Amino acid sequence: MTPWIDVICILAVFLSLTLLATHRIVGMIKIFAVQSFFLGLVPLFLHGGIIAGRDLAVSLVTMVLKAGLVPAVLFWELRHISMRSEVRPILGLGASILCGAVLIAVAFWISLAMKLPGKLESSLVLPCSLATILLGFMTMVTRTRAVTQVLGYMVIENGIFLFALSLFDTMPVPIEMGILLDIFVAVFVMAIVLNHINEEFERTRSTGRRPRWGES
Amino acid sequence: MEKIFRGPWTVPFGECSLRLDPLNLVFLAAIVVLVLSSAIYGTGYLRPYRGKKPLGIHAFFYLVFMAAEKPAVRQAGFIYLIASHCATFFLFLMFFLMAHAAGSMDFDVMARTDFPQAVAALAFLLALAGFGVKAGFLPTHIWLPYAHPAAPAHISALLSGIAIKMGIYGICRVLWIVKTLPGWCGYTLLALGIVSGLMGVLYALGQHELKRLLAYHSIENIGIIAVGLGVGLLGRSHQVPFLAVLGFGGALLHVVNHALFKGLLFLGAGSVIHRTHSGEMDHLGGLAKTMPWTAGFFLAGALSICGLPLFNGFVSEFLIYFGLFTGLRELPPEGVVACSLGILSLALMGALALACFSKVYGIVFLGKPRTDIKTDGTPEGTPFSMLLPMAILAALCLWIGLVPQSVTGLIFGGGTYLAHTDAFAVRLGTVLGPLATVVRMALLFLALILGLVLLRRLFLGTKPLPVRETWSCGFVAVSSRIQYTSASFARMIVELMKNILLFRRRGGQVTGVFPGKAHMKSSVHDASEEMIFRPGLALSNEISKKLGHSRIRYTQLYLMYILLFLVFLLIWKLK
Amino acid sequence: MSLLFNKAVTFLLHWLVIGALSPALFGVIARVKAFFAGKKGPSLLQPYFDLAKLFRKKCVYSSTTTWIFRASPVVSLAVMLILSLMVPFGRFRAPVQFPGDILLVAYLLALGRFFMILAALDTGSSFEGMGASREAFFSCLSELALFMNFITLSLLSESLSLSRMIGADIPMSWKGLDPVLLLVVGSFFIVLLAENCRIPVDDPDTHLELTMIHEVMILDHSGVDLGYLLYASAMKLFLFFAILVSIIIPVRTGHPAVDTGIFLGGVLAMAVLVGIVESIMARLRLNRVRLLLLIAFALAFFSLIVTLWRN
Amino acid sequence: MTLILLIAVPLIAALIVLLPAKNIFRVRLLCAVSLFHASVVASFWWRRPGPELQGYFVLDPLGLLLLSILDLLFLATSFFMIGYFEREHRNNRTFTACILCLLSMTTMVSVSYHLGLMWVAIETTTLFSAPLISFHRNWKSLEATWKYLLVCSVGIALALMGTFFLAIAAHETRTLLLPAILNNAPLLSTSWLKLSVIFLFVGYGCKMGLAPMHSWKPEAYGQATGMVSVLMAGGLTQCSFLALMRVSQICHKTGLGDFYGSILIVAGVLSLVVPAVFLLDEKSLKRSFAFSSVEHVGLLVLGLGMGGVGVFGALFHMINNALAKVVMFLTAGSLAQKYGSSRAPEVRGVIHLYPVTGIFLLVALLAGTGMFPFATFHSELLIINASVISEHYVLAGIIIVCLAVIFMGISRLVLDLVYGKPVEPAPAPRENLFMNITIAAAAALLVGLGLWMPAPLSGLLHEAAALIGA
Repeated sequence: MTPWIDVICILAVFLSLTLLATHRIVGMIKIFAVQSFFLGLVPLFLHGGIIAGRDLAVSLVTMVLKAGLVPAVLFWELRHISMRSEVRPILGLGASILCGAVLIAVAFWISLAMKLPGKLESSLVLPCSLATILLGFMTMVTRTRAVTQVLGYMVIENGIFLFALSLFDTMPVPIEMGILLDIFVAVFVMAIVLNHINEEFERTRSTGRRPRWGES
Repeated sequence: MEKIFRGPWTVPFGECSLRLDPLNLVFLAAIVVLVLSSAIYGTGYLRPYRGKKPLGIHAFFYLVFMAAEKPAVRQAGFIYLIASHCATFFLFLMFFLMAHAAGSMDFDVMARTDFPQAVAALAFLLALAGFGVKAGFLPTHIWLPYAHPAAPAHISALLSGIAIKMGIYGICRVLWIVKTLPGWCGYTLLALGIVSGLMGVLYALGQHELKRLLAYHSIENIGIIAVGLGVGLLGRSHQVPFLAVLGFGGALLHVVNHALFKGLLFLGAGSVIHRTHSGEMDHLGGLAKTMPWTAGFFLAGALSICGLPLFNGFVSEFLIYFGLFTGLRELPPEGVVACSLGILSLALMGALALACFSKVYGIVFLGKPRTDIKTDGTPEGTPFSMLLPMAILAALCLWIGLVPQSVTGLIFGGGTYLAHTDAFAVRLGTVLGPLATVVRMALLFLALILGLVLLRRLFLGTKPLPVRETWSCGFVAVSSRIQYTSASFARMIVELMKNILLFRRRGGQVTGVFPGKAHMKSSVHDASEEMIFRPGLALSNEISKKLGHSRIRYTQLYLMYILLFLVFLLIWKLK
Repeated sequence: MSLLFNKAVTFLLHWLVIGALSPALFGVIARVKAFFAGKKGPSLLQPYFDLAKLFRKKCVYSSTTTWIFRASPVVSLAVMLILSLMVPFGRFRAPVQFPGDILLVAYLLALGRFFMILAALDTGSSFEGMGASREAFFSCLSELALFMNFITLSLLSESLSLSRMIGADIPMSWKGLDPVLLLVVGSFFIVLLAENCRIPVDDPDTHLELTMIHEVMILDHSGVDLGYLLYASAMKLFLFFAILVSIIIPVRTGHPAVDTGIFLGGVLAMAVLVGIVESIMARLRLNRVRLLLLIAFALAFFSLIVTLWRN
Repeated sequence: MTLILLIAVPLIAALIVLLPAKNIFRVRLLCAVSLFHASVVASFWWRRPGPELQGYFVLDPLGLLLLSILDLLFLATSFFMIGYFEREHRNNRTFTACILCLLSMTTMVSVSYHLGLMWVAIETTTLFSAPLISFHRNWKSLEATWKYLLVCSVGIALALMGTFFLAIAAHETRTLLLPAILNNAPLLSTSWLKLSVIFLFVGYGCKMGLAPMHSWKPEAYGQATGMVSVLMAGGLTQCSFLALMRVSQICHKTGLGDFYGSILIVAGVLSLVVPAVFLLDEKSLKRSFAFSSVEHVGLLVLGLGMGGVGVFGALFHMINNALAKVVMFLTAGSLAQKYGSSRAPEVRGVIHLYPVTGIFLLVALLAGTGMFPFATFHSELLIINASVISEHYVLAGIIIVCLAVIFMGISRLVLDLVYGKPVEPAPAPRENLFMNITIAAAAALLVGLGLWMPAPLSGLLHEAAALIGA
């Protein structure tokens, strides 16, 4: 089943790059949801087509959380913010893709030296997850809106998730669940903080004092 | 001679032990005398201030700067704070360096170690940097003229007499521990001493405030001490033990002497300020009439600090000169050049110090009062508790000047200890003999003075002599304001050196046939303060302000730093 | 006991020589100057009469002065008397000589100067303050030149004692008319003129000029005090002449009378020389004096460089 | 069961705190819990508990050291809070609950012997500390919270990645339990381990506030109340330092000591240079103390990186750093409460209005910049000594210069605040006894450590240093 995983890996990187180059927030959330959905499929291909109950559970939890709940929270958040589109990214389209390409190259170059201990399904997992992480990072760096930064963070998490799947058998379940829970709570807390910021933002704007908040 | 006390105490570095050896004996002697006299003085001096803030405690922590009103004083204090902070760490770096090379943190073990040249040189430089700040070497001396005047007189005496000597003590200790110093160290120390001494006395000459002037003289005397140490070090590194003992001994004696006469001078200045509430020399004058005792003691201090015969300053300078002249004969050519420079600068320091103290004494104590000095009208006005310490110190100055044999044991003990040589191998007789003759000549001199006074009495008879006004060449409308002031007295020397001294003069131009009122202001500024430290501080402000403005607080930027660092590490470490 | 007695005798002998002969130098100089001016001039003994007159007079003191003012003539004279013990007078070797006596010489001179300056300031007169200031300034420069000469001499004679420096080894150094010694002599001569307030630097005959140095400082002294001061300055001149003569005329025949004669002749010649200089030169402007002293310093410096280079 | 109890009790208390109650009750409960916690931990100095939960929870000397430090911090904070909430009338439900959760989670960090579990605990501390920063609920504190959350989350994500890499490297052992990894050190794959070390370092370094990952610090500490800053600067950063020390343990066993050491030294030097540059023109007391915290964590990693005496120095510095932070941030907190600000133009001449606080400020300056007789001085010297011993002479020079510049920056500000011309503030609240006693006690402890090193402490430090291979 390795080819499927390879395809998903490449798809993940590609989607991250697209996300990096997209300017509309709604579009970015959608791309993220698609990426998460594909990643949710990975556990199903892990053991050569044999789908265990545990695989299915992980796959479902991932899809529900990442492809469903998180985008929903973000959309909900977006509804509270009047502006729907990114005002202006720090880097333009061309430069973003160029930087992204460089980061992908770095990720692959680093992976050259790394020899996986033979039990990983695909040799593309490490470079692709690294690239996804770096691209997510890049998204955070180049975007000026808080929501887009959360999105970037989620892309990083997706990269990590992709890699974590390769360790699926090594890690005991409680830890794994703790990790997933943590990530969810992180996003949740971020959402709450964002909400507070928003309220504060509206309040201060109604009093006429516009706060200096990055660019947003 | 050597005693060690060990305490049952663990500090984070090991245990705590105290020791007594010939070196700290010398410093202890100075400390005990000066602390005692200052304590007595303080009881009288602080009486009018009772109930106010205890400034003295502040002074001990040098925080006196910070409480000051003037921004310049605070800035100097700030510079000192920074410098001494650096100094502390330099010293510890030096200590660790030596400990690392010696394999132990015990001074005794270190002293037995033969350090590699590089370590020795580095330790020496660190010691100079570290202790130099405390001692007030140029160019890190700038805190000193602010700090010492700010404190009450007896504290100033302690600061000047003892606190800065701790820096000298530290250097001595390092010289003792590190036996294998390279040859250039002696030259460095000598050069540092020459520069500090000359600049110190030149700056002093340009001052108008009594205690500030005295503070600059501390820098000069530290310079003389450093010249002595440099000579000693030259002697040690060229294997001329006699020279080494002379240099170190002279320097140590000057440490003691300086504590005595500078203490005396500060106490005297304190009495003047106590009485007149002013330390501005150009406001004072004629105090010898109203405060005869203080004037007398101050004169003793002035004679001592100028290194004139009969007083202690001459003895220590004699030893250092003797060392330098000996160096002319026994050192290699570069040493001869260094010694010649040393002699010349000592001579110049002596002449300038003489000019400076004739100015101080003449302006403050002689002539007529330049302004209405508010005094309470009592004959002396200085309480006995303030006079007694001055008397003690003056007596000690005279004692060492007339009976130097009483301290040579102590001094040369310290000198041989520092020189790491055997006392018997040294031709001490060749210097003790002349010293004895000097003393005999001094006594003869006193006898001659007595004789001439008697002769004069014989000529003049006992009838009271006529007293008139000073003859002012026919000019009748004489006011006391017309007298020479401290600024005008020093003007010729200061103008000759104006490129070094940053001499500034404003106004003073008289124009027209019937000139109106004119105003003139002249002042001397510290070059290292004005040209190095203040601009440096301003520059650092400027830079950090620029950085502060360009400091963008965007999260994106924060994240980018992390990304860059991560990528940097990945590329650096995994290549 | 007899040693002490011997010592006392030599001391007294030295004092006798300097005490008896020094005032005559002023007489000689005055006569030379009179000769150049085409006048007859005072008697050679005139300074002795002046001194005698002054010693018979009472003093007048300013109400501003303190004991310092009274002490300074005494100190000055005492300093000169002590100094005279450390300078060889030709055949008469210095009764006191020890390594490092040059330091005592220099610092005793400084002591005398210190009291002179203080006495001047003590009067509260701005004229005297002016003189004091100049004295302090010029002595800085002349002391520098003096010490530089000492270093050179010390290097040449490998000694620390004045008697050795200008005594025994000098003849050796003169072989082939040593340029170093020439420089030293030149420099020392300028120092001599400055220290003794002779003409290009200072004019001892005027009292009322704003440009004078030493003489203005003793404006307020009178009677016995003035006598002491005059006597002291005569001795100072004699001592400087003695030192210079010892350097210039290194002839040692070993015959007491001849040696003494040569020495006294030398001192006399020096006095004549000073008289000639005073006759043919005008007093320099004040800021040129600085230059003159710096020339002395430069000469001494040059001689030191040459000496160091030879070593 | 004691370790689990230590983790559970504060959690239960946090639940109780969530019930409606008076502010003061919550603070008292917090005091009680931290007292209980501290006394249990104190008993560990005599008898250390055995492994619990199949070896997931073990208290080794490093953990005990951290746990003791944490207890000092929580004790100080909770006592300070008694004074603080006498005047602060905002509801402290979330606040105390979060602090209690923090206590629980930091305890878990110090006792967890499983690297994954440790990661979970550290991540949780981030989440619980975020609401603490935004206690004041104004625009700026929310902004600071946001930045803190974002940067630390990124860091924690990287640390997670590092943990995964470590798991790959340790695939032979099939577990991330520390003893298992250490015992099978030769089996670890070096190249994966290197990758893992880099990611772990950057990740936990973010949490620790090492330059260049420090940027959240001035924001967060500048906005948080003094007590929260204490917990974060003294507690949370040092929890991450424990993680770095665990990595160091592994690296030491696998011969990657130099590899890791060089990274630590680079970051340490950066963490000294950055505050040195930025402190010169800092006008806010809290922000400048935050930069000082960057400097101190820099010193910690420098000591760890240089090894030998440096490790001992770093461990000692952990205690001193925590105590200094107590003095610094609590003073800043009490000042901020009095003046409503901690910036230079608004606050001046403190010594004239509040002599005690003024003196505390000076003490904080001296303690924070490592002046004798405060123990920070000794630990800084130990670290410099370590650089001399390991013959990094240039490094020693850099450290000294940076320390001097930092001292210059902080002292300029503090002296301005203390001695400047006093401003007339709004009706002056009097000094608070609880607050002052807390600060004074911490300062006294710091001086005490500077003058006397108790034998048990020295023993523990040596034992702990031995674990890292010093």
